Amino acid sequence: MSRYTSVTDSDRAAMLDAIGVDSVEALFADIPEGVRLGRALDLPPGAAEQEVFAELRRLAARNVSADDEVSFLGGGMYDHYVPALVDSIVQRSEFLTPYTPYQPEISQGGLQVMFEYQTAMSELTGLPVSNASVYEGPSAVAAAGYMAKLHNGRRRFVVSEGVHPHSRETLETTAAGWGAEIVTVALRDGATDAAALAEAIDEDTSAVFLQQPNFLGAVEDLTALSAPGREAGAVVVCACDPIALGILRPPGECGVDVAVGEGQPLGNRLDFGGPSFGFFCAGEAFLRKMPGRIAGETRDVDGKRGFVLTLQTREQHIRRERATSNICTAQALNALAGVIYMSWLGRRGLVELGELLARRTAYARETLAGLPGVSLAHERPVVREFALTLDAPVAAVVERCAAEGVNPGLPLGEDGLLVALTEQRSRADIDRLADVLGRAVAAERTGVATEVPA
Amino acid sequence: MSRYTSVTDSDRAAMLDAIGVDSVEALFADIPEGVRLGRALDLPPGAAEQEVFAELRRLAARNVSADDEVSFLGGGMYDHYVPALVDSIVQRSEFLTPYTPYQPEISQGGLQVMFEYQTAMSELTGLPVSNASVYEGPSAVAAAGYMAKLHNGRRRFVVSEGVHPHSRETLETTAAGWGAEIVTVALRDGATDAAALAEAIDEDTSAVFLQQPNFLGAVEDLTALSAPGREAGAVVVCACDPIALGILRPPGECGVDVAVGEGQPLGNRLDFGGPSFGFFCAGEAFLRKMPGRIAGETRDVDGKRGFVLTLQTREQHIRRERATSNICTAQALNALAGVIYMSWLGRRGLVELGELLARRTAYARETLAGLPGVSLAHERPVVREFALTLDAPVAAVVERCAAEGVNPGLPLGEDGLLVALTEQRSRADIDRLADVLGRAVAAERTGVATEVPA
Amino acid sequence: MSDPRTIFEVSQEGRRAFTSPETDVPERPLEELIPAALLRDEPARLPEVAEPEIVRHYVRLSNRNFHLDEGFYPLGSCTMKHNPKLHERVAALPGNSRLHPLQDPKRAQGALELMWRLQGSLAEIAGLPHVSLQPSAGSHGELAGVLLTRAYHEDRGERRHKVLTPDTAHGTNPATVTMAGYDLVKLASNQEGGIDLDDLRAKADEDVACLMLTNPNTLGLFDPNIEEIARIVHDVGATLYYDGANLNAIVGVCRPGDMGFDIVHFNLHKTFTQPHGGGGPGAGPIAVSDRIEPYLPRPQVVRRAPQNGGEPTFDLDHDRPKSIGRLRGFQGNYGVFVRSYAYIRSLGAEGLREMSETAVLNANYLLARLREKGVAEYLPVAYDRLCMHEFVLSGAPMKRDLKIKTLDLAKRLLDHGVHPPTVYFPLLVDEALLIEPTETETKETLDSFADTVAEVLREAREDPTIAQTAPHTTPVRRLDEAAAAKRPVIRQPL
Amino acid sequence: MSDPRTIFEVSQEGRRAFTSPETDVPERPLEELIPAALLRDEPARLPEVAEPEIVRHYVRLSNRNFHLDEGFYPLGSCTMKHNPKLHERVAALPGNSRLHPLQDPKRAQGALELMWRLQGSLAEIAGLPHVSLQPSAGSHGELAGVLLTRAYHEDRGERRHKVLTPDTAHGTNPATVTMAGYDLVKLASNQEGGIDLDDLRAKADEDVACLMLTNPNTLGLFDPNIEEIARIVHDVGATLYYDGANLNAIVGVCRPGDMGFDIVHFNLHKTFTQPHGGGGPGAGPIAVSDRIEPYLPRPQVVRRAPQNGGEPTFDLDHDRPKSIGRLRGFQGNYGVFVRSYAYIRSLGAEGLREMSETAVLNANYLLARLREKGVAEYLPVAYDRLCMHEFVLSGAPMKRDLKIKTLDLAKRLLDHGVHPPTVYFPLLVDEALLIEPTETETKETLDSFADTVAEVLREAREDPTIAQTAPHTTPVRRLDEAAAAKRPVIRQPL
Ligand SMILES: Cc1ncc(COP(=O)(O)O)c(C=O)c1O
Ligand SMILES: Cc1ncc(COP(=O)(O)O)c(C=O)c1O
Repeated sequence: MSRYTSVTDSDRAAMLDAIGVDSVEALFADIPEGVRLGRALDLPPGAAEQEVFAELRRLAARNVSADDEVSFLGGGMYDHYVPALVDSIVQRSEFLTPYTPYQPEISQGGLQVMFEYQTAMSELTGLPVSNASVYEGPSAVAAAGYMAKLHNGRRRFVVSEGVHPHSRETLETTAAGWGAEIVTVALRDGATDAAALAEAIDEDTSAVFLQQPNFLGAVEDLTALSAPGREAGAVVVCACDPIALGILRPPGECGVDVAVGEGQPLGNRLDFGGPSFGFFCAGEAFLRKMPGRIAGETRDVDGKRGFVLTLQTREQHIRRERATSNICTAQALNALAGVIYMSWLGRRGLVELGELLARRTAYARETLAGLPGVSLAHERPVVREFALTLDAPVAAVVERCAAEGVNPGLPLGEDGLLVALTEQRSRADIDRLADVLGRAVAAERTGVATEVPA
Repeated sequence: MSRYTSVTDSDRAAMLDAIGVDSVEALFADIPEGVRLGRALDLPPGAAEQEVFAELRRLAARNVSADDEVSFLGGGMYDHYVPALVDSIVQRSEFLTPYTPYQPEISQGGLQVMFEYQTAMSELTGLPVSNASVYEGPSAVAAAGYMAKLHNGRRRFVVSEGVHPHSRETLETTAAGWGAEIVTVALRDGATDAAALAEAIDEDTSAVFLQQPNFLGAVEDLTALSAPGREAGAVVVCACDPIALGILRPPGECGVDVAVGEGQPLGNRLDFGGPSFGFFCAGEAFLRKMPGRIAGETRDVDGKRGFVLTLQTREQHIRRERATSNICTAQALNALAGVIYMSWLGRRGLVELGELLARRTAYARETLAGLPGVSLAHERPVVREFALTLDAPVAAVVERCAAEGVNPGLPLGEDGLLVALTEQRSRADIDRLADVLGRAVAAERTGVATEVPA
Repeated sequence: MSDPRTIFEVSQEGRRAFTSPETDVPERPLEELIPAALLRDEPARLPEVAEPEIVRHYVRLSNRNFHLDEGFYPLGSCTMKHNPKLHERVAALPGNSRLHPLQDPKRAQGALELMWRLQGSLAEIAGLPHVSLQPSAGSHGELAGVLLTRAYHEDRGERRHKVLTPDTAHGTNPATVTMAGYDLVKLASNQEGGIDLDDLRAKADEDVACLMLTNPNTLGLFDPNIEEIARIVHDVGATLYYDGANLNAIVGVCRPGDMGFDIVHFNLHKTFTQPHGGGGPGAGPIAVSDRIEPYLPRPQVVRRAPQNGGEPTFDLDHDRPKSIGRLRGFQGNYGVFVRSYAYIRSLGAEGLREMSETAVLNANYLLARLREKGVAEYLPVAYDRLCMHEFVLSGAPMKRDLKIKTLDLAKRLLDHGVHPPTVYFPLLVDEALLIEPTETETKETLDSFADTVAEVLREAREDPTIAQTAPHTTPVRRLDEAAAAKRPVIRQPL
Repeated sequence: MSDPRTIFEVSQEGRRAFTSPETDVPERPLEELIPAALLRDEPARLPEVAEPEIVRHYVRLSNRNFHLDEGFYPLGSCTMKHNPKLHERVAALPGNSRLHPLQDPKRAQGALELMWRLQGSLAEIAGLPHVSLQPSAGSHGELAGVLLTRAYHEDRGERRHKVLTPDTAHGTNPATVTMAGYDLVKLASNQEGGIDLDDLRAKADEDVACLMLTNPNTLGLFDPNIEEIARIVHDVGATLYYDGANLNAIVGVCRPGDMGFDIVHFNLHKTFTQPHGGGGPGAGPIAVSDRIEPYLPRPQVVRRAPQNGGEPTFDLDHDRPKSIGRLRGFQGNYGVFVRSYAYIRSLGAEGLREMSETAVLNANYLLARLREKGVAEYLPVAYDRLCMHEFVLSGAPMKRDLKIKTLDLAKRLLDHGVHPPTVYFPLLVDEALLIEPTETETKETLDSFADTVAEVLREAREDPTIAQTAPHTTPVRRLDEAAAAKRPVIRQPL
């Protein structure tokens, strides 16, 4: 008996007796001899709770977390402060332990949360329809591709190089399933080349993929970039940083049909990449083609307001092979964290946060660009992330900074660096970065034969 | 408006209007000019949640916690593993945020917890009556002294030197209130000198105070030590380590009238000394003289089982100056952690834990006593804590150990060391202690002029 | 809901949640280590339950509690304000929660600095220079205060045996007086609900050691004669003690020290939002004037001047010859200090004043709102003045005209999902209801409470039996407290 | 309970919970930094609420959910076993929860080692040597599996367009087949609830890429012909895919790899107790055989041999030329991996087998118990054999004789405080009830569930309308799902 099971020896005896067999073995009679394991699994023996905790503490201690260094890493996930009320609510058994709400009468909490979440995401993206969450960012981009295929039956995707590499690769992986062709459009001066994009789009184009701000942090002119796709009858998809949408013109106002993205910046932990949630919003036209769950408002037999899962063509339903998606378990708890976080920020807080980020980022960008051997990879407007070009091997520079407890950002190729900010990086932190990065670049640039710290 | 208040400007206007005054100032009209502060408090301005969190993280990081060193500190609080389920239950708003259960119909959760707690403590101590908690250990000892005075009207306390110094001092502080005389009985070979104790007790003696195991870790012969006090009509009080009671003969079976103690070892965090809880158990004779709250079982008007606070002579009650104690807010949440922890350990776990501690302690005691310059302060049987005598200045020895990440225990005087174990200190940790302590003592003993690390 | 079983009734022999770490040392028989005579014959009969059922048991029990995160909790004198979730996070930081109380101060600098800073903030708020954080709750602070008074007088060779408290005092005051070995002398209240100055003058003599006061008092009224009261008390050489339970009304507006109080206790679990935990933990730090300082409990947290130009260091000062000594083990309820310090840092000077202003605004608004709803006819305010952070209604007319007692009203409120106010306290008001909304409630919540009270009265006009037999929708209904006290069942027979 | 308001309805202009950190850099107007044309004209209308009301809102909402820590949750196919509280603690360790996914592997060695160890444990449990942790849930694992099959065949120059699934398959299987660009071919079941071998032989041809199977299947039955099935599938060069949703029945007893499966997905949120969170998160790692390995998603967690005698190191291997590529961003749902790893370490080899044995014991006991209670007359078991970890009852006789449908029974169970089983699935059983008690439930809980079902049937004999109109005691009663779908209101109008 483990600490999680309760069948005592006397329980077992009574239970076998009621079943009418004389051993637990007998219950597995259907399993052919040939496929039985016939030995114990080759795994370590079980351990006490405190021993398991100690082992996991030791492992976790071998990671350099955002607590252990001043980190400017971004590239899709950002180290925003998660307010304590998010944890305390999300950890309640009432939200943590139920299954997907198949019985709405006893799941109104979770269902109303979905409805509130959908409303908030719809506000953020400026699009009327939101689902209740998909897995995460890049697979949301891929899901948008599949929805476009269902929508217009075409098999050609035009993708800006400004879309996160993980998203582009995920799109390719899944598009391979239905054999779609993928055309990539390069960036010009850090932003999507509008002319080249228009060039690439034709009447076979199923969808156009953009990102706002793009992978290099540049704010794209979505209105301009959406136009050719719409004219060609393609679905215009844009992956967005939800925090940036606090101050940027929402995609729904720019001619974008489908806005998706990584929800982690909205009150979710870094967790080394997951679990977080992906958001998926679209225009009315896509209402019945959306992947994943959607909660809808209705009334009960007494006329009381209530919420249910609606527009489902999934799982235990007929015509299952015609489902618009196979997604079942999604990321409800992470989406809950998202809507709590958005309520915490509130109407004005979201703007204040965006403004603070834009200003600190402007300060950081100017300060760093002023360092010898450091220049801007592009001069496009940015919100909270920007790309630099170093006159030194970035890998070595990063190692030098790490040795001083600073993570300067994400290396791009041989000499690029993607620097991201959150409200947790103060001016003092930025100045610290400037100091450390400046010395690191200087050292690597002049190629002084100093040992690169491992 | 702070993030915890909701009165907007328009709310305020409407509210003042309803009240019929034109400013918030006006509401404070009763306060005479002469006593008004008339300036802002000289305190720093408020800060964002993330800023407060960052500041407290910085402060906390300047403490060397039981996570940061291998610690053998005891002396009243012990670094036992607190299972995760304790935290997750204690942190539920339902337990965390209510007041004392003045309205039993909507407080059955807290009241039943008290009833279960009282049952568990009564089992542990072998005494029929337990209250629902007092502040903590030493003040529980003092409270027992006051109850003894109410019980027999005498004013003389005989206290074994084996009682924790904090308890003895707290008893003195409060006894000063009603002017009781305190006689201290010395230890012999680490345990209470039975003859001297009998000597010291007379017919004016109100109470006799013992501790099990005593401050030096020695298991006392409670049965023998209780006898003289009982014969003299004194109240026999014993402070106990609740974990040790898992294997030791319960005080109630040894002629002890009142068993009190520090509840921290039962599922409570170290918290630099509090909050924890004090337990207070006694014989039937004291039922109506107990300090603090007691929950009792009863029925509601429909005959349903329920629980209420009972036997109250406190607070909003008549004859208030005749209350048996002034305690009001106690330590309900910590007692909850205690009863959850006891349920987690369970009938057999409590014994297994005690046996594990006794065996590891025996191993540690022998190992350390084998080190050159280290000897046993006494050879009495012990459960989980024991005293050593060093042939070196203990302060310097502790500093040397600390420099190697080991906290060898609590210094006693110039050359004594009190070493405590919990299930979190493995044999490997003990061997590490032996190595570090051995070298430290050797260095300080031979008086080698090596710098003592600060 | 069916009668819930206790954890002992859930227990089944052989089940367990605990897995013991392996015995990595010689498995010697216990009797070899400890004489059998000193060992238990039988294990304590603790429950035997696996983790899943322990969790379910206590989660289900928890749902039988009403709590602050669920609804309005205007329990007078208890300051049931919101408990910020941040505080649980900072208290749980390993550097705090895993710090041993006997750690060498050298290696607990962060904790000692936090305590030192909290002492400073509380001193500024109280207007008294010296603070001890040691007392574990308000009553513990009261005891400390009276013992300090005794030490102060004895040090001056004075023997005094009386302590004065007004008839509005909270029950812990008189209880404390007795515990500290003094005789209690009660003071009458005047028409305005303050201290009757003549009665005070009459009773204030050389035998009086201390006057214990709450200001605003438990009627929610600020005593405008406070300066005169202080003069009278000090003229006879007694100390003036401030029961800080009602401090939430005046932070940043006025200070006990400036009113002439010598000793103040704080309830960190009220004004400074330590969660109540269903009856604790709390903390009851005290602030005192210079003349009381020498007697403060041991040890004190002190800051030591920087040695050789370094940082200042923090330490525990045990060397206090005139100290009354310890009131408890270790350094007090540190975990509570962390929460309250975080709260003070979050609000700052301005936020703290706004806290009190809003608390008073909310109370006066609720009072006005109840009047508007015509509640005053049956529940008149005891003293018809502006109140501070709380106010008292009398249920006497309601009892007379509607045949429902204050208790009935309280019980009927339970059916409406709000926690009733404090009832039958303070004692000098007949059928009293003491209502404290706190600053963290919204106008909408106050409005709906007023509506609810009005609705209960309306209902009672039609049919008083509904309230008389309330509550009807709670997990249990009215309980037989008399039987519980007559034949106490205070533990489970096993 | 009155209709709950949404957080948007609680909102009041001007309120806030967020305090911005001070702007410590030049306050340049936003338009200077970003062209006005690219900026919002109006702020997004998020709610305006202070912390206390946000907390109350979501705490109250939470109480409108039934959950696993409250009561029995025998939702078939979902493995609603207890979620150990330890797992939340270890997942929250800053070294885990605060680790950025793009941290250099050199500085994420603990996380990579944990993932590597988890891969090894899952491989041993599946009996297949290679594991990718990337898929985010079961269906995502299915998609990975079918895409791997495609890559495998294409690499061999084969073009296949059919995928077989039995009529008992879960809905995600066919949906996956379509998404991956294959044609679905359904297989019939035989009398014993297993695959009809003749139908399989008839349909298994060179166009078949894969057979997706659950074993035990969604009837809770282990298909004894599994070896023959594998032979048939492999003979036509197709892959055999194992839907791991029902793995909880057989861990340590037998392994998909040993049955002949090429690809397996795990539902860590079922068998390995990641809490469901009301619809996620989960994780759907896959294990594969040697021939499938080259195509596994990128990147893979690998262990590098110790350099110059040091410790081995862990890394992310992106250099996999034949890989199908990424299925998502970063390294998968790491937080879920931490919990499942802790679970495997807690139970160990023996505990894991005991887990499955107890799951099967509990299911068979509950089935027997229901029979004892005479439930079988109205709710006969669909296939009268020993079951594995779950079993299916048919409500057809109940519907015919008692006039209450399976749905009515389910809704009536809500009034008794238990979560109903999965209903109307699997599709091939009329009025199906799929019941999975899991191993963490006690005998007492199973007994009382059997009593409750018997009681509902007894009640229906007397008065079917009670069940037909159930639930009666829930926060809301039966909801109009048709209206919701016809005139969808899926966001709040603001
Ligand atoms: C006016 C007053 N004084 C003193 C106390 C006692 O405080 P504590 O419960 O913290 O001991 C209270 C608490 O209810 C109170 O309201
Ligand atoms: C048999 C079966 N297969 C697949 C799935 C899909 O798994 P997930 O919800 O993790 O995508 C489920 C989940 O309900 C299932 O029961």
